[in-house]
Amino acid sequence: MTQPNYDRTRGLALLTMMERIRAFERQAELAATRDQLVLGAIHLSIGQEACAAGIIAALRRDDLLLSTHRGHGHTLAKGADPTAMMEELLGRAGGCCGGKGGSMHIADFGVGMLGANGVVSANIPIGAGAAHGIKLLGDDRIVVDIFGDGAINRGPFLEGLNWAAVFGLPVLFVCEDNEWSATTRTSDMTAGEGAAARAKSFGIRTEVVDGNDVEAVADIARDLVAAIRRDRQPAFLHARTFRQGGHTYFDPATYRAKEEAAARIASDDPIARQREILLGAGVAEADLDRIASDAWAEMEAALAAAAAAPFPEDGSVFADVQDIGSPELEAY
Amino acid sequence: MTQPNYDRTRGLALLTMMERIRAFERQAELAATRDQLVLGAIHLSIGQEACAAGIIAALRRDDLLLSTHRGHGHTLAKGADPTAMMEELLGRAGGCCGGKGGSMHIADFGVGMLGANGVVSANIPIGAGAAHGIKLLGDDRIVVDIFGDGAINRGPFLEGLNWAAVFGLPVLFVCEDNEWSATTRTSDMTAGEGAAARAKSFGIRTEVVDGNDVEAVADIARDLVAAIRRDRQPAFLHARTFRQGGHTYFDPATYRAKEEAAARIASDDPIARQREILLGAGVAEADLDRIASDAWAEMEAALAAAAAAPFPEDGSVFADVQDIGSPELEAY
Amino acid sequence: MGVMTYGGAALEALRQAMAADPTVWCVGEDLGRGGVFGQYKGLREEFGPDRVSDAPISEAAIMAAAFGAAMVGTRPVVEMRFADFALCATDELINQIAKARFMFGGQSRAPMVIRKPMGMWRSSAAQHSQSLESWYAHIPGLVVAVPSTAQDNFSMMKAAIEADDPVVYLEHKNIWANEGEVDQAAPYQWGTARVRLKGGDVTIVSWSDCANRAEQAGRTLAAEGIGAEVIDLRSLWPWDRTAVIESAARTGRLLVAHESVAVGGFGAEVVATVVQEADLKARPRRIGAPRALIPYAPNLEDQLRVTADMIADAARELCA
Amino acid sequence: MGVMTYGGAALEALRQAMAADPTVWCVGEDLGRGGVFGQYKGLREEFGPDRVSDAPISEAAIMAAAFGAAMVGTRPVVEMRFADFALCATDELINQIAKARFMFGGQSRAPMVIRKPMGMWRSSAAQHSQSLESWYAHIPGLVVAVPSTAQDNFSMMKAAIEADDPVVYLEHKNIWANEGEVDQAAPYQWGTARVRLKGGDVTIVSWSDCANRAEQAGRTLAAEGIGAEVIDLRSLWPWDRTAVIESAARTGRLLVAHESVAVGGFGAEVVATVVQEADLKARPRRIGAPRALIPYAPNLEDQLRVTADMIADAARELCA
Ligand SMILES: Cc1ncc(C[n+]2csc(CCOP(=O)(O)OP(=O)(O)O)c2C)c(N)n1
Ligand SMILES: Cc1ncc(C[n+]2csc(CCOP(=O)(O)OP(=O)(O)O)c2C)c(N)n1
Ligand SMILES: [Mg+2]
Ligand SMILES: [Mg+2]
Repeated sequence: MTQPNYDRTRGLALLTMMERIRAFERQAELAATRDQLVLGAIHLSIGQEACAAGIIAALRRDDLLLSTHRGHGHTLAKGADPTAMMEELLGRAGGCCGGKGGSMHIADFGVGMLGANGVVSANIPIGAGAAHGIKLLGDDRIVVDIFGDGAINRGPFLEGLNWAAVFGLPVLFVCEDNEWSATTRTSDMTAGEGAAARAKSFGIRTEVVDGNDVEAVADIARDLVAAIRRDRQPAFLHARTFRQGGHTYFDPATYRAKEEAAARIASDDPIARQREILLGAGVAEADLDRIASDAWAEMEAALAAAAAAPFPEDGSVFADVQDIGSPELEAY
Repeated sequence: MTQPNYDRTRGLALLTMMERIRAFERQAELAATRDQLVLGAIHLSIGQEACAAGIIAALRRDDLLLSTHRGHGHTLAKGADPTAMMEELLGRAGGCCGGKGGSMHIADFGVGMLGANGVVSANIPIGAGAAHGIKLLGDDRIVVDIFGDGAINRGPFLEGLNWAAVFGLPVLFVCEDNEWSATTRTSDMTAGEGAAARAKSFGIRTEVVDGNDVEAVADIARDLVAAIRRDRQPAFLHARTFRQGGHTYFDPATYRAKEEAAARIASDDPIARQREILLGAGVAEADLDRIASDAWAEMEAALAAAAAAPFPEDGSVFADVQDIGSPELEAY
Repeated sequence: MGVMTYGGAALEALRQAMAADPTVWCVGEDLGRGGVFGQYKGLREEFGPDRVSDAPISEAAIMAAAFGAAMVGTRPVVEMRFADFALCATDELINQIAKARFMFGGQSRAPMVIRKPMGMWRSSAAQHSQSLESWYAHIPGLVVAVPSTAQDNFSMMKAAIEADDPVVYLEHKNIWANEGEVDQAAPYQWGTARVRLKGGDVTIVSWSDCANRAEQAGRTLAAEGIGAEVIDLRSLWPWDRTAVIESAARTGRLLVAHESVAVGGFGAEVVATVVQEADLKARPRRIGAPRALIPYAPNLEDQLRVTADMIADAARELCA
Repeated sequence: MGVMTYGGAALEALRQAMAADPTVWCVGEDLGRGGVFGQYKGLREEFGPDRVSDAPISEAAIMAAAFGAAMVGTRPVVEMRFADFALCATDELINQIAKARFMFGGQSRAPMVIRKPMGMWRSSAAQHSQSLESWYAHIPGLVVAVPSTAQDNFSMMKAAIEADDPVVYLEHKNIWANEGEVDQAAPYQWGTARVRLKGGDVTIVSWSDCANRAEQAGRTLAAEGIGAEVIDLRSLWPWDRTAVIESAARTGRLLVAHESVAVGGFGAEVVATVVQEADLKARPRRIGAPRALIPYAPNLEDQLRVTADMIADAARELCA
């Protein structure tokens, strides 16, 4: 039962982005497990695609985004090229960071994606600072600053939110709450009512959303982004979702009952839910399947291209360290 | 107009402690300005004596206390010897830290005072940790952890409060809010409703008190300390007070209108207020004056003794660095 | 005696210490499930959740709270997960823990073991690969342990837990699975090096995993007739100045090798100390990483690695 | 030309840079009232509160927010108040700012000046006195400035603001009021030392306030007929290896003096580099603080001070 004025075009676009993210993640997983082409840790966002797709749909291309170790989906949604992303995961020269960052530091400044971060919570005040820079420069961009539920227990959460509110900065903080902090249930280590209650204590406008309902995420994100762009004040979104897999691709998640995840996947998968909505709105199943298969083909091609791509030149390890002072000292 | 069952003995004890603290601070100031015997910075708690006196009156001697750079009053209230404290300010061998810490690191473990701290906010999670230790050891002591209003903008505030609540630790956090962060009005740099609102967001029992009403502070502290000792859960007290002087003894506080401080001192001095209460309860003015003059004489003697005391032995600079590995290397 | 892994040896030492002393406890993220590298496996089952405590993702609070608990008489073992994340708790370690005993005039102690797994490990990139042992060696109040073998990770962990000083305990992430004989009764004395190989031609000083590569280089050199004395410092504060100076004075040639950045690395301290105390036949050499950041791509990562071959080459040059 | 104080020179350089480039701004606690040491005096009046921004007591956020603002094209000057408090922002400086450009493959820059007043100053005790310049010299991605004179605090501040790299800018708290002639047009090139005195008998290398003491020692020695070449490094990364090696090779004697702890100090790097490149007539010497914590009592504080007399004595011994 969809609303009468349901926007099918948007609904399909949101599904498409989620399918692309999931396909990217599955291909990344294959690259790691089947192909053994990824040495470092990768953190997949399977089950959390609605946050990336819904929130970033509300942004302009020149708006800015910061993310975490689990940042593939956000980066793709912001407009990064999946082949360059996959090359980055495989440590290739054509990777969006030249193969130097890998999964945990994926970034594409060309589309406003200012980087994933390997240090939990660190991007929160950095994102506030990007918004501070925008304020000083006087333009009308905004920043979206995404982090996990575990990140609200580190100091930068407090310092970053306080900063944004004190200086009146155009930043949307998003807590993408997948219930887990690596192998620990976040609720066991979090006092009080969590992200939203803490955000409110800074006097910041705060909303909570079903983060697996991509339409709801897109709606609230649109409102918040519009308000931020207009009022130049921060806002906070607590999006509740669920991490379907392990913490890293090689984590079998034996610490939680298999049934728990299975039940959540069966009842609350954001892609399945959006497919239902679109079917209800009269979209043909075949069209939906085609979106999935196109996404799969796209990401399969991205992986194939990345696997065939060259590694960086050895000497590039000395590039982009700094301008002043040579990183390479012959003496050693 | 005092209540019929007003406890005069307690009222006098609270006044006495406040007078002793003020006299100590004034003598410390003289030591610095008149006598030029204090080289380092000292931060006086003049005007804030009710917090120290009222809160610490609720503690047992074996309870623990942590404080900040503005910690003389707390240390004295916990039972430290004023001569040893004054010697510490003057860097003498008999100082409570052997002359090695000075004003900002004043400590007397013998009376449960685990140290002032030169890093704003740092004592918050350390105090939670002391309570964590008590929990592991299984005894019934509690910890009081005092910090300023400026400290709520650093990460350790969040991390320490979350920690105490998650682990269920017997600690009373006290934000002694004197409205100033050095030369900056704290309200200008603090988002939202401040200390109490933030504390509540961790699900911690939180009370607000007129921190210049020593009886009110003592009452609420007694309740909170009893609850903590019984329930082994943290609590939070936001005590509103006012810094009558500059940030350090050499800060003339030219950044605020002289009238502002003068008006507050005239209308809201904790010692004057407590004298009014005691006069209302029928205590003779001469008795109150004697408390003040005794305190003054005590602290004058403390300063005189400290000024005559010897400096530490030079070699003591190598003591208490660590057991393993000599701090003194002849080679250099 | 018995064979243990490097990781397993420290686990066993910790287990024994916890069994013997009820004030020893561990705290860090995910410890209840054994820790990210299995360093705490089985301890929660044996000692319960209070003594093998999970923690919020709050490195600063983990460090500070453990310190507070140490001040009241417990003996915490603190897990920082990756040495890099320990930087989130720098004020706590440097301004608080290292200084407390001194600045409070001896009134407090901080008997803590602060575990910071360090070093390069399979494309972990710039934020998960650092080796900053020279930082800690520079800080008064801290003991710095850099074990390289299963034996030492047993004996040094035991000694670290027994110590009344804060010990920065740097295990290398790349060698958890390395196996070795462990004599649980073997004594360990802080600041004593282990001579991995004896030799009369050149002194090679190293520590942490690089000491394993130095030993390998030494064996290669021995086969060529070059006698390398390979010294594994094991701890950087205190460090075995006597053994190193004596050996370098005897061989007349000194090479120091470490994985961390050469500029400002502890290798400089070793060289500077030796040349102040002994005359050498050849100019001393250091090998360390260039002053570059640690990249993700495996081939780039290899550009920064100090290998056994590099050590052997430098030693050959020194002896030529 | 004109006489300026050490503190005033940096203030004037900053003022000129702010007047010339609207993207330059400052942020830190209490800056609106001029900063704790008056380093920002008058700037708020001239440039307004957005460009001379107060901050909450949140060193981590000051560092991180300035970094975020740098990534989008502004040029922040970050005030940490005391170098010790900067440790509250270590992850931000080391894991984020120093690494961002590299780990993002050159996509970002962090043109920042990070001011950390350091050093011993009138009984400031253990948490307000540290000198950790060797830490920063060890970190790829960072430039490290240690100016010692009004002239250099002018020219180097100017260069630091113009640099596209993050510059850790370490002013010494004890010499804000020192006066000196400043030629505002004098060029400054990173990694070039200043020869404070020329001499042929011994090379004395130093930096920060200790360079002033080294110069004083050099003058005393000159009066005794000992020619000390006193080299003030001015920056530790990059540092002027060429000047130091050339001088030490010429005099054959090397002494390095710094206020910070000798063990693991940058003096070790200087000595180790020189002995790798040059043959000396005498064993090189380092002077630095013992590996002890900084106390409050003035007489104890003096026990850790490196003085001109100590430098002169060591030089005499070297030349004996
Ligand atoms: C400061 C810091 N501490 C620990 C880690 C190790 N770590 C990586 S991801 C993670 C869990 C993060 O949980 P959350 O913030 O909820 O993000 P999620 O992984 O669920 O997306 C941890 C503890 C880290 N990267 N940084
Ligand atoms: C981490 C840190 N940053 C800055 C300082 C410098 N500083 C000392 S006291 C102070 C103001 C603290 O304000 P508040 O917490 O309200 O305590 P109060 O001085 O008012 O007692 C500042 C900024 C410090 N000591 N530690
Ligand atoms: Mg999570
Ligand atoms: Mg205050």
